[in-house]
Amino acid sequence: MLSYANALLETMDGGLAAHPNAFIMGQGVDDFKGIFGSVTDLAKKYGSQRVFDVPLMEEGMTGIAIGAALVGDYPITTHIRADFSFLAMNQILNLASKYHYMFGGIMSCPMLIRLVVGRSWGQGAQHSQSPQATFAHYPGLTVIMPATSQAIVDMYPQIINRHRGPVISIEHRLLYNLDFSVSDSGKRVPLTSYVAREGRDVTVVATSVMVVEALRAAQYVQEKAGIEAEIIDLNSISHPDWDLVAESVRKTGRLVIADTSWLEYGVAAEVCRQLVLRDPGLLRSPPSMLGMAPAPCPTAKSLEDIYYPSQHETVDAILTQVRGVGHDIALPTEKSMTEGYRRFRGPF
Amino acid sequence: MLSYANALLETMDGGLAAHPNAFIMGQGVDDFKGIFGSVTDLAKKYGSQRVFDVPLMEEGMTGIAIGAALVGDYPITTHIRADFSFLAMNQILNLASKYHYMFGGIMSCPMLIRLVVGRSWGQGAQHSQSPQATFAHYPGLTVIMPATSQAIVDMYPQIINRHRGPVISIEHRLLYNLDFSVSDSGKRVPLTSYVAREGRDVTVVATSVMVVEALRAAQYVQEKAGIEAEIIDLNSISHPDWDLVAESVRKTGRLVIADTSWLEYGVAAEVCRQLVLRDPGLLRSPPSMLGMAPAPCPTAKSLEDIYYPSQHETVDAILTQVRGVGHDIALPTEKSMTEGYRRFRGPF
Amino acid sequence: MNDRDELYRRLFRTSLLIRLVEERVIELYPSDRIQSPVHLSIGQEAVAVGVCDALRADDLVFATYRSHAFYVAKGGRLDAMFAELYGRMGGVSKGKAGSMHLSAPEVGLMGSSAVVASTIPHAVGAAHSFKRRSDSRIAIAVFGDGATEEGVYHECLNFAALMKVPVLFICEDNGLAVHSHRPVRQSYTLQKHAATFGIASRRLDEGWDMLAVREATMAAAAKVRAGEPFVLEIATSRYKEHVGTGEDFHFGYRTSDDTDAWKRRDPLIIDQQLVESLRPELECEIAEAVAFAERSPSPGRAELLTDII
Amino acid sequence: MNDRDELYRRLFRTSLLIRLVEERVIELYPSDRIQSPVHLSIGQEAVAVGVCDALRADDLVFATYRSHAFYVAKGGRLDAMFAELYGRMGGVSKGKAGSMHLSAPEVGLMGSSAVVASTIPHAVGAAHSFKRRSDSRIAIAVFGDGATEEGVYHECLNFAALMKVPVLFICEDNGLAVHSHRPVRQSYTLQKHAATFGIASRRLDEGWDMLAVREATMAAAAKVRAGEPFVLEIATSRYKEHVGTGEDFHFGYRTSDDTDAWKRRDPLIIDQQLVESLRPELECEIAEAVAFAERSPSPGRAELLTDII
Ligand SMILES: Cc1ncc(C[n+]2csc(CCOP(=O)(O)OP(=O)(O)O)c2C)c(N)n1
Ligand SMILES: Cc1ncc(C[n+]2csc(CCOP(=O)(O)OP(=O)(O)O)c2C)c(N)n1
Ligand SMILES: [Mg+2]
Ligand SMILES: [Mg+2]
Repeated sequence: MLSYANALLETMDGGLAAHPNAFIMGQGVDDFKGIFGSVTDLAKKYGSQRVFDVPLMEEGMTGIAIGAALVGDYPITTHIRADFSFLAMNQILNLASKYHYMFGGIMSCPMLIRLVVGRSWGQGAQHSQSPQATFAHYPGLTVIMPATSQAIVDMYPQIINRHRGPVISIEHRLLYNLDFSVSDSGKRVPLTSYVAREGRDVTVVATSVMVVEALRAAQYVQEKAGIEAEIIDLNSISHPDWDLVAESVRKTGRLVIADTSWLEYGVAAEVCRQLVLRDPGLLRSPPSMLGMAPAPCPTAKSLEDIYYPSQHETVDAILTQVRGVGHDIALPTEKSMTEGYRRFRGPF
Repeated sequence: MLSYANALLETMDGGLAAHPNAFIMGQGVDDFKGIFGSVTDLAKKYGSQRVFDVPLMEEGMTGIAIGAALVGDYPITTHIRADFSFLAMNQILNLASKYHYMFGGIMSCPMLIRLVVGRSWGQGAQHSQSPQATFAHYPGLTVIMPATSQAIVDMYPQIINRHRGPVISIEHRLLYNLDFSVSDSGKRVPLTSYVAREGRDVTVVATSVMVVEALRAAQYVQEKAGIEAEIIDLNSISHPDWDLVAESVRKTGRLVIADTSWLEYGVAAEVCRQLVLRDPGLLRSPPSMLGMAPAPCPTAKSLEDIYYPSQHETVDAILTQVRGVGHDIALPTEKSMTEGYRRFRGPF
Repeated sequence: MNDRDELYRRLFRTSLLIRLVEERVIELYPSDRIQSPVHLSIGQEAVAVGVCDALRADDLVFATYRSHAFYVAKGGRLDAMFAELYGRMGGVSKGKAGSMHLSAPEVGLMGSSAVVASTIPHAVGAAHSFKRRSDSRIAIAVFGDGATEEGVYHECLNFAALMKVPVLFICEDNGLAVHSHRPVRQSYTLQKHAATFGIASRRLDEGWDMLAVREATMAAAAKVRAGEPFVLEIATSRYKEHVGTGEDFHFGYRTSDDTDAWKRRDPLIIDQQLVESLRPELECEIAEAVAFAERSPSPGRAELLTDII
Repeated sequence: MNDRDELYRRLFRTSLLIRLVEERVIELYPSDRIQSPVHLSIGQEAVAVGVCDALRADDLVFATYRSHAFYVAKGGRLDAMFAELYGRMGGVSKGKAGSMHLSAPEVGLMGSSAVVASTIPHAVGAAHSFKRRSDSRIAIAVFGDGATEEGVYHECLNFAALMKVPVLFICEDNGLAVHSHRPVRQSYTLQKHAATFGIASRRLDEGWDMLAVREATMAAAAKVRAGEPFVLEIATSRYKEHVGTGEDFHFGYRTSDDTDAWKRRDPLIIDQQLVESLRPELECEIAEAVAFAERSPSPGRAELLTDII
């Protein structure tokens, strides 16, 4: 078993060890909290040339990373909340994502930008955003959302070793403390989507922490109703395996989409586009969609709990797809997904 | 007939005249080019307190606008290319869009942010982006794309007079020099979508300059093939009239989506989501989608011409929807949509 | 009691109120009734109190996530604050804001943002509007030392100087941004930096001294009201961890020496007699506010989608 | 011919080449063979030439949309440039870049961006890498006076000073940002501003003088190579409109007086004898480059979706 935070720490360590030109910069990367444990003590191990704190300067830091990448270094930058990357949007969207194409292939910016999505314990409107759709709209970026330690162990070394373009990795704070089994098979999943659980009754396309939620829900509906949900971890937001998704939906005819952001102009929208592009007949009925409520994130616990899809709702969505509205299967008692992470109270 | 630029000038003038607290700031708003003619001479008319140039400071300027709005002023800011608004993304997404909700309704930021989308004559990767989907993903923003002078005349006074939140208006540079007939009926179209042309055979959902393109194409297919295309000007990207879209598709069973940005995670995706949410059976076959090719915008004319959907392709999309692939109706000879704007060579 | 004594007592009372409020927050925190990150100002109270007392009641303050002190000092209602921290309907913002986003527009606290440096331009914009409307109010941007590293600070100083905006920039210099000390983050000093924009400034090292803060602010505010921006940097000391209610000396990034030196001059620690004479009344106020919060209902589903646009 | 004469001749030759190249662009423009915005450096050539001549060939320059001059001065191929302006396969970037995004990594021009100030941090980042790798190269950020208003400039100076990054900041001060004069945009002077970060700087008013620019750059580059950032501000004059190939004096935002004074000192105007002696050879070079561009095929559909990631 390997926690998500430790998977990050291992791959960060491995990246620095394997690549003399790799370095990590971000606010607080050399402090005792070590970006929630994902880079702890690496500054001591590799020195302040390789792992260093920076002033508050998101736009500048990202540009500095691009400059380093242009001369052959491999920069890794961190934002303890994805929301802060909006200060670096110009460098990410106008520069990093464009450089390779705009210069006809003679420039490259291989780099990894790590964003942590906040959730629960009153993160509020400015510490809770999950901007995968925003980034994935822009060609030139590779956007991933590792949902498990395995995804990190599989992808990060490959990204640092071989990927030639800028990668935005959106990590979820609630995953950091979870343990996952990891197979050391050395297999390298490409940066795309995969089936996290097989099933024949309904397809659940999920991202990030919602994959974990969907797996819990799948277990529940299997036990209570013998329903077999197939769960696809989208994993890559910019380059998912849409055929995999379409095949699954062709098989099940039913769809639940569970994402960490807003549904409007979000991942759910692109999933629908890809399906109707292939065949509008794939779906037997309207899909169910789970995401943040269409509002900024409220701080109050009572609102936060209904702002995010609960385990209750995830289960209900699956049941409703398979058995129809008004199914009479009992829902799980734990109402809020955050109950599953009851212990999350910081550190922030 | 009123040109788009003059419609802007009229409504900017009207806004300043009606509201002593309204003001316009942006780089070059007081110069002789006057943001492509949309604010020309207003600095002279209203003085430098009301219409003023600012240094290069997109983030700062947007924050200053928010501060002014918080104390009851009505700020209008300009970006001569939408791409530059990425430098202000933090203030737009983290602050302006959140303030009303985050403070439980006791703060408001009524303000208008005008972005001009560049296209053709080698604007290249950094002067050509059209970020409607990016903004519309974030609750709290109202995002519009006026496609005609009428849309401006109808919406801008209403926004400046009555709208209590931040509005992002995405104007298209290629529209500025076009003339449109405008009815002075005093009717106030709400900030939503409307039918730009009625038809029974196929629905075209379009945004901005693509509405104009779709209207040209509709005329062509009517003349050559007797096909009646219904064209819906989405107009509001954040709050479209999805029922209007769904009803039209229910009637025609066929759909073309024509947007000014990338299709991936873009307007086309949200249109599909809204349709399948209502009824996956609405569509008889996969829709056709027109948008920017999935790459940064190339500068070379030969590539730019195929990067954007041409009139040729718009017509073909409509014909293919109605008559199927391999229809034998001749396509228009003008291949590139930009041929229609052959004279556009700046000013930039 | 002479004027000076009375003034001192007033400032002391508000400072103590802030400290007791935050100590109450610390006590409450383990009960999970305040379910959100809290950034305490314990040690920094004198800045908020001295600054706000020097302002006109209708001057506007724009603050940060570390905003309890400014909220109280500016005169925000205590019950609405606790209810807000509790995430309840009786809160300033019906619980939607929480600790990081206190505001009290009725007394001139125009919002607090959890994004560092992000309200600085708001103060500039509000002040610029005042000037345009010949309104004699001024606006105050409150921010930490770390905030001055963000590019927007540079943009704001330039604009404020160019347009002669009546804005007062108040930097609460606690020497830390999370766990990073100022020298590893800044190659400049605030005063010389401000001077390059032609902006007058002052640094006050005695940030524990409410009267000194008040006087420095009065002098600065007078200049600002006369039509010039001003940068006032006030040294201060954060006793607690960056976020949360604990201490953090055992983590090794700083020692208690820094804060100990400060504590030896902290009136709220030194003047125990005054503390004890005021405490009962203030604790009573706080108890009422907490009781209000406890009674206040949580926002329900109807609130989830209201006030978005 | 002594060394100094030879040097002068070399610099003059490159300056003239740039001017003739851009004059050729002006001639070609009405034919619509160059279908993109062009930002000419006519009047500003001495800056690019003096700076680049002072650098080591392997030092890296990061530039702006106004990049023809630096492209040529750094030694970029003329044929690849014209083909790029034409949007042809023979262009540096197969026509995908165009005039606003010239680059020539093989001679150290590491890109040009149409977003003001956006390549400044790239130079800082590259230089920082050099330092980390004990590589003796330096990086040069080239930008206009307007670019210094963007917050990122402040962030970059702070970082460069803190980390002692071997980066040379070159500000081409033509006094204008589009049609806005510097005093309405800036409340600071670059040198005092740089000094607040502890960064050494110099302003050179004689930006028409290639030799002076070269010497100033050599001195600055030596300091940078020794391990310190440096800001070198060079006054210059933009003869043509901001974007496009015409003049713009009739629009009233400036008069020809400013440029006339400059032209009276412009070696490319004064030293007609040298111009005429060099012109035939240079025009021949240019003609060949243009011919290359004319012959070069346009990129086809296969290019549309290549090189995205
Ligand atoms: C733009 C941005 N970047 C990073 C953070 C994370 N962060 C929160 S507080 C903080 C330190 C700010 O230091 P300072 O401005 O001195 O304020 P203090 O907390 O010391 O009062 C940082 C880096 C943030 N909230 N916003
Ligand atoms: C971030 C950004 N904002 C605005 C613009 C529009 N713009 C293009 S050039 C320019 C002026 C830049 O002036 P300066 O830096 O002095 O360079 P110069 O053109 O004088 O060489 C402006 C405002 C832009 N390209 N990028
Ligand atoms: Mg601090
Ligand atoms: Mg300039």
